[in-house]
Amino acid sequence: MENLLWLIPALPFLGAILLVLFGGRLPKSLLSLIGVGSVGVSALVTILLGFEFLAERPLYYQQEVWQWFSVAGFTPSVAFHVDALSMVFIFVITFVGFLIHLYATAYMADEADFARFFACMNLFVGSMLVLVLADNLLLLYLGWEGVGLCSYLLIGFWYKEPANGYAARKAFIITRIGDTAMAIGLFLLFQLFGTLNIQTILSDAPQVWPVGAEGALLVALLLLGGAVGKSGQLPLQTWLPDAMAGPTPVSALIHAATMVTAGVYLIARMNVVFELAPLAQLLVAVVGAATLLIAGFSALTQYDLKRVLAYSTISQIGYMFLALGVGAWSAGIFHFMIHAFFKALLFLCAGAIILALHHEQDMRHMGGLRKSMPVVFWTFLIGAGSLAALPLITAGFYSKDQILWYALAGENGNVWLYAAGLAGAFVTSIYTFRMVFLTFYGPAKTHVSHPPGKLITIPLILLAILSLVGGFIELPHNFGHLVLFSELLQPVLPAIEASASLAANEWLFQLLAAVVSLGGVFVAYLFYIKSPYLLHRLMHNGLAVRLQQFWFAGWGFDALYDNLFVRPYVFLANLNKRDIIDSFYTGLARTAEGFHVMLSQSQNGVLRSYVMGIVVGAIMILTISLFL
Amino acid sequence: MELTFYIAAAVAILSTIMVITRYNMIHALLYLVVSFMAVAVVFFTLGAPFMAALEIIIYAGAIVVLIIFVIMMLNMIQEDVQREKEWLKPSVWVGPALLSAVLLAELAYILLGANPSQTEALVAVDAKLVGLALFGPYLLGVQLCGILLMAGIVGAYHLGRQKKKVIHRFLQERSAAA
Amino acid sequence: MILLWMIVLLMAGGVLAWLAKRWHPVLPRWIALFAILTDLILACYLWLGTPTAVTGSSPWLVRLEIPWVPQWGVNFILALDGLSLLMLLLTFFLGALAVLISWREISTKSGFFYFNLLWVLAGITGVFLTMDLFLFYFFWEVMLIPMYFLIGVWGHANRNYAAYKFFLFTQASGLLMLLAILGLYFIHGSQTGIYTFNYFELLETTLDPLAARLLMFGFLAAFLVKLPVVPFHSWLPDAHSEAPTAGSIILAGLLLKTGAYGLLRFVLPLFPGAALEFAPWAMLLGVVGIIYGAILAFSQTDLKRLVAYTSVSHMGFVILGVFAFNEWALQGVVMQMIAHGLSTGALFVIAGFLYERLHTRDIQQMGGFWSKAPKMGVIALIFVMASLGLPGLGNFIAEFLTLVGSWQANNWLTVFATIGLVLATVYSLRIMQKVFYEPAPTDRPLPDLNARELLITLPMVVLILWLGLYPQPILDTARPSINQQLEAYQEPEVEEKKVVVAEVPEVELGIEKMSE
Amino acid sequence: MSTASMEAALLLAGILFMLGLISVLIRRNIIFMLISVEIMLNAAGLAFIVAGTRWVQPDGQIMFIFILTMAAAEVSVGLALILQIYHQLKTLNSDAANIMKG
Repeated sequence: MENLLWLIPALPFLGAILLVLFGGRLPKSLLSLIGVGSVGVSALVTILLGFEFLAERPLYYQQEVWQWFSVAGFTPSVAFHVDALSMVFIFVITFVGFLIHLYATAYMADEADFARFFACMNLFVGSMLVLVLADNLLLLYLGWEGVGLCSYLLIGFWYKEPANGYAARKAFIITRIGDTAMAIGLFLLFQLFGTLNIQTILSDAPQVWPVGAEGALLVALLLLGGAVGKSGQLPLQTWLPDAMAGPTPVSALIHAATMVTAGVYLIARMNVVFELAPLAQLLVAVVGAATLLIAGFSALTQYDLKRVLAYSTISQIGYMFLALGVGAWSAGIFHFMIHAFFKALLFLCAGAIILALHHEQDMRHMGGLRKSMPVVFWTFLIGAGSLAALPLITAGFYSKDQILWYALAGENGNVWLYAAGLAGAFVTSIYTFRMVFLTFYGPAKTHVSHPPGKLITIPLILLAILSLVGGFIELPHNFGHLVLFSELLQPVLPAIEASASLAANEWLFQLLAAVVSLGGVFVAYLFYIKSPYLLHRLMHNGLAVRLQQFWFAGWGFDALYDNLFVRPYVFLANLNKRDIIDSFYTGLARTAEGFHVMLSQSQNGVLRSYVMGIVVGAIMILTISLFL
Repeated sequence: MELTFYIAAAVAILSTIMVITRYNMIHALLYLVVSFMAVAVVFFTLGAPFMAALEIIIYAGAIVVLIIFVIMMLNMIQEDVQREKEWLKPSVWVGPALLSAVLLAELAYILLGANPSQTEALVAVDAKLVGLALFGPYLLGVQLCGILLMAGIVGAYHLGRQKKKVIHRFLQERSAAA
Repeated sequence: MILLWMIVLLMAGGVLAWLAKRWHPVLPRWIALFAILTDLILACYLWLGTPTAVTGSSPWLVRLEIPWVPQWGVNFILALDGLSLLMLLLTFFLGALAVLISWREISTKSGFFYFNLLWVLAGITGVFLTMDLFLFYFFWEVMLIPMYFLIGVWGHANRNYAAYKFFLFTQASGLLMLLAILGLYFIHGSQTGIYTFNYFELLETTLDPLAARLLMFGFLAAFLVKLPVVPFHSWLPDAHSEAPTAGSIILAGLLLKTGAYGLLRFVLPLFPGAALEFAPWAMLLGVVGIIYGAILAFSQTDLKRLVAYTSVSHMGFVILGVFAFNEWALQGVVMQMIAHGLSTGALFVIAGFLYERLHTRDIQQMGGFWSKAPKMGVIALIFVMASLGLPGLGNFIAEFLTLVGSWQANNWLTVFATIGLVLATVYSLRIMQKVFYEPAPTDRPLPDLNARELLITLPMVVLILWLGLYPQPILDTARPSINQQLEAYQEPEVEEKKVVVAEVPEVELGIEKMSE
Repeated sequence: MSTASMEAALLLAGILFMLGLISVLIRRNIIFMLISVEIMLNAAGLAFIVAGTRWVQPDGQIMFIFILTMAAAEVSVGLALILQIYHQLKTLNSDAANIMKG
């Protein structure tokens, strides 16, 4: 089985190549078979591999496909390495990816550019698989950039709209900024370790660096730069809300299974380096905490259904960063998995709604869908409950509670991080249920014309089930104490110990989290169902309105970057369009031309002036020879 | 002899000045003849009688006559004299005259500043000697002179022909081709 | 002798193509294609027949030496090592493409066109092969004059200006190189009593620092202008944008590479001391070039001009790598030469296709071509991505190796060079955006690529992917000659290698142990 | 005759030459310019003769003969040219003959 490891990323690539080569000539049914089938088989291989992995419990499987190149001791290979961490990731990527593909065949059925869409989707999944399976950082970087490219192609899928192209470019360029930091980190790592093999670096790092070493800090910060770019964290988060320009399955793929979780993976993968640089790790936690708050508040104010979800993704990834930052590695990965389920679910539901309402994305024009789209309603409600971490029944509760607990009680945790997480949880449940109430309750405002078919509802139901039961594999120790997930990750990621003084009162904090979550739901209910006049009154308050606008614009980051970087760059570039250096050479040519004009005037055809020239010359020569 | 030389020199200079300041070409040419004759006298005083004879025959004779013929062919009239007058304004001639004066001054400086050569009696170089040299070591030069004169004649004949058309020959060819 | 035949074949083919125009109008292009393909086959034969390099053995594969003007010490020396072999392969490959791309584009004076094309290629081949400095200068000039005609006769509207500019820049800088060559010749002669232009003997010349510096600047002048490095780059956008497509391909793909080749072949081994002194400045120039070229490329509206400025940016990596003096960087430089030749060449090809269809190079008048010409879109996408250094394509290997190498030499400059990659993304995406995205400004039909055009572009796609995914054959071929060029710099190199070597076996052992 | 007058003779040659030169410079009439050239040639010949006399050699006189020959040829060709110019341009003004100016 482990010899088939290479098939997992190769199949989607193969699918993409087939679709590019023959996309124009095949019927749609065959195209979707290739597109979905390649990812499906890949998911099948992954699951079989996963079973074997769970049965055998090896440290890892490794397979070298070929040696990429070898220059003076720099010998990266195209080699795949799968351990528990990668296992979780490839499972999520292929399985959720497969469901999204399946859904997309229905969602994109009327699209003319069917082949291009599935080629890009397959490429996307393939790149992401390479990213998480790579055994060296250079191959990881290949997947990393490949993901960026695919996001560009898919966000700009409806390319005729200039705004979509803009969003696509923004996504690519901003993530590329992070990638550049990461590339510099790779140079540094190579200089220090003489290799980019991940396992070698991880095992050598403690010998090379003491805890808190400057080199480790630098490397960790540079890698964090890359992670922040891909995962849409502060300060490079601005591309993610705009990335909604793509078709909805793309958003689901970007937000749930691929791309944005790459940063989480990178930090978790390089955990040794981050442990050696406590300062960088703290920064990870702080970035996560700040991002989850900022994005949460922005989500509160959005009207576009997909934008709410986009901000919620940023916010949830912030939770993962927070978890990684406080050293609760497995909690972060656990939340990643659960998040992948419910976020994919939410996006696919949103897609079904948008499709049903003629590409209407504004929640103000929705409402009353509870009756007309019951399956979507119930699955969406499950997803929303998981996102809002409704206690006990949803998977999101177990994963988020774990993060909050370690943010306070973990070795690196402190009260501030906990407070931020808790506040974030409150905001999360408010905006989540605001979304639910606006969309499904109240009077119907747009007619449902396109009820979702089987291909759409089956993935929804599967994901909804996962969003409910997914949490039960890891239960708090005072409540069932099931640690299947963290045990699985044990060999890869360091465990975390909760501080003993707080452990006794853990139930208190769990209760607090549950109350906060339910409180959020209640607030949303109060404002949007029970007494909407409260909201009206609030909207007449000047401060609230200004705050609302500020949050709506994503805390002004876009405008800031626009004024700080984009405009000056474009201005400078346009200023120098004619190339100032060229004017030097042009000036040289002009001078020569000037001399030419001057001298050619002396050639006037008047014989006497020529003779005069001879005379003057003779005088000069004579004078020089006589007197000098 | 010395006195003869100086008088002849003075005549030569004066008549040359007259040549270059005349408006009427015929007048100028007459002064030119005088100038050539004066130079011929100088030649004689320098002990080159044969050359003096040649000077008179060829310069004062042949060449000047040739020029006169051409002037006659060109039908010079009073208007042309008038135009000469207009052309020859002080503003035109002061500059060149000054420059030439500078050149002359430098020449004089060289001549007078050089070491005075030892005094020697003048020995005439007669025609016989010249002839011997001319048809001895300079034979080739003489031949070349002959060719040159030949070329001059042919050239003068070719150029002096009156053509019917007075357009450029390229144009002519083109019109012929068309 | 095979080396001589390569050059002779091209030159004779050129003359024949010119003459053949009288007999039949399509004969010249067939003759040209045949001549170049024969050369390509010869070069491939040489490559495949190359024994795997053994460390320590001479890097020279084939050598030919015929006395030419013995009185002056001028010999007809042609020699081939891995580096020249790679360059020759690139030359003939792009040469064949240039013929194919001109198949329909060139209709006036086609005989003379192919004559010039083949002679440019002959000059380039000579430059890559000759190891006699006199002959090197000769071929350097042979390369120049037909190129002048290619631009000046078959170019676009502003061709005369561009052709003059190209000629003046390269000629003036070439003369400085001639001076330096003569200087080296006389210094060597006065030291040893043997007056010779033989490269191998001149390598032994000992120079005092001042002379070395002056001579190096003479050589640098020619190579930096040709490369081009930023203050001397301004001929390039004009020449590239005004030249016919085939001319642009040869300019970008090959002529620029002669500058890089010259740096590797002559500047590094001839003047090690002076080069070490100059290295920080050269690397700075490289970084300035990377960023400046990228910014300028971003603001252009003429597609070919835009691509031309990307060349300036990419060639910055070359000089950055050359003056880092280590194997990673130099391998990166060689890869960059090849990958850039392909990727930029392909972008010019696409610009040529668009010009053929639309009769404009202005990207403001393009847009939305993806739906009209999807094949062209995919191919353009691949090369745009190559140009921004997407992993998996040849340029990434080149740029990554170069930067890894230059990082060892200078951290900060490498950081700025890496930032250049972001700017590369900005301008590259602008190409895609303006040409293939956005609503179409006109309804004019745009035929997709036809069979001949696919025949041109698909091999380039395959090659750029091959370079990105399995570049080892190229790296292996280049390695012996790169080590040869680096011989003078080995002192600092040894230490670094020790560190690496000490680590490597450990790593490999670790892997084997674990996976069992 | 003493050497002092040798120098005087050379000076005379110089003065004549200068006068010819001035005339070339100031006259616009081509015929006058031709005449001036004759004066200059004559002056040059005079210088040769002085030199020949000074060294008691026939060479100076021979050079004078050559100059004479050349002058004759030159005048004949020159006059033919003047005739042509006059026929083409209807003037003797040398400044008018500037078709070939740069």
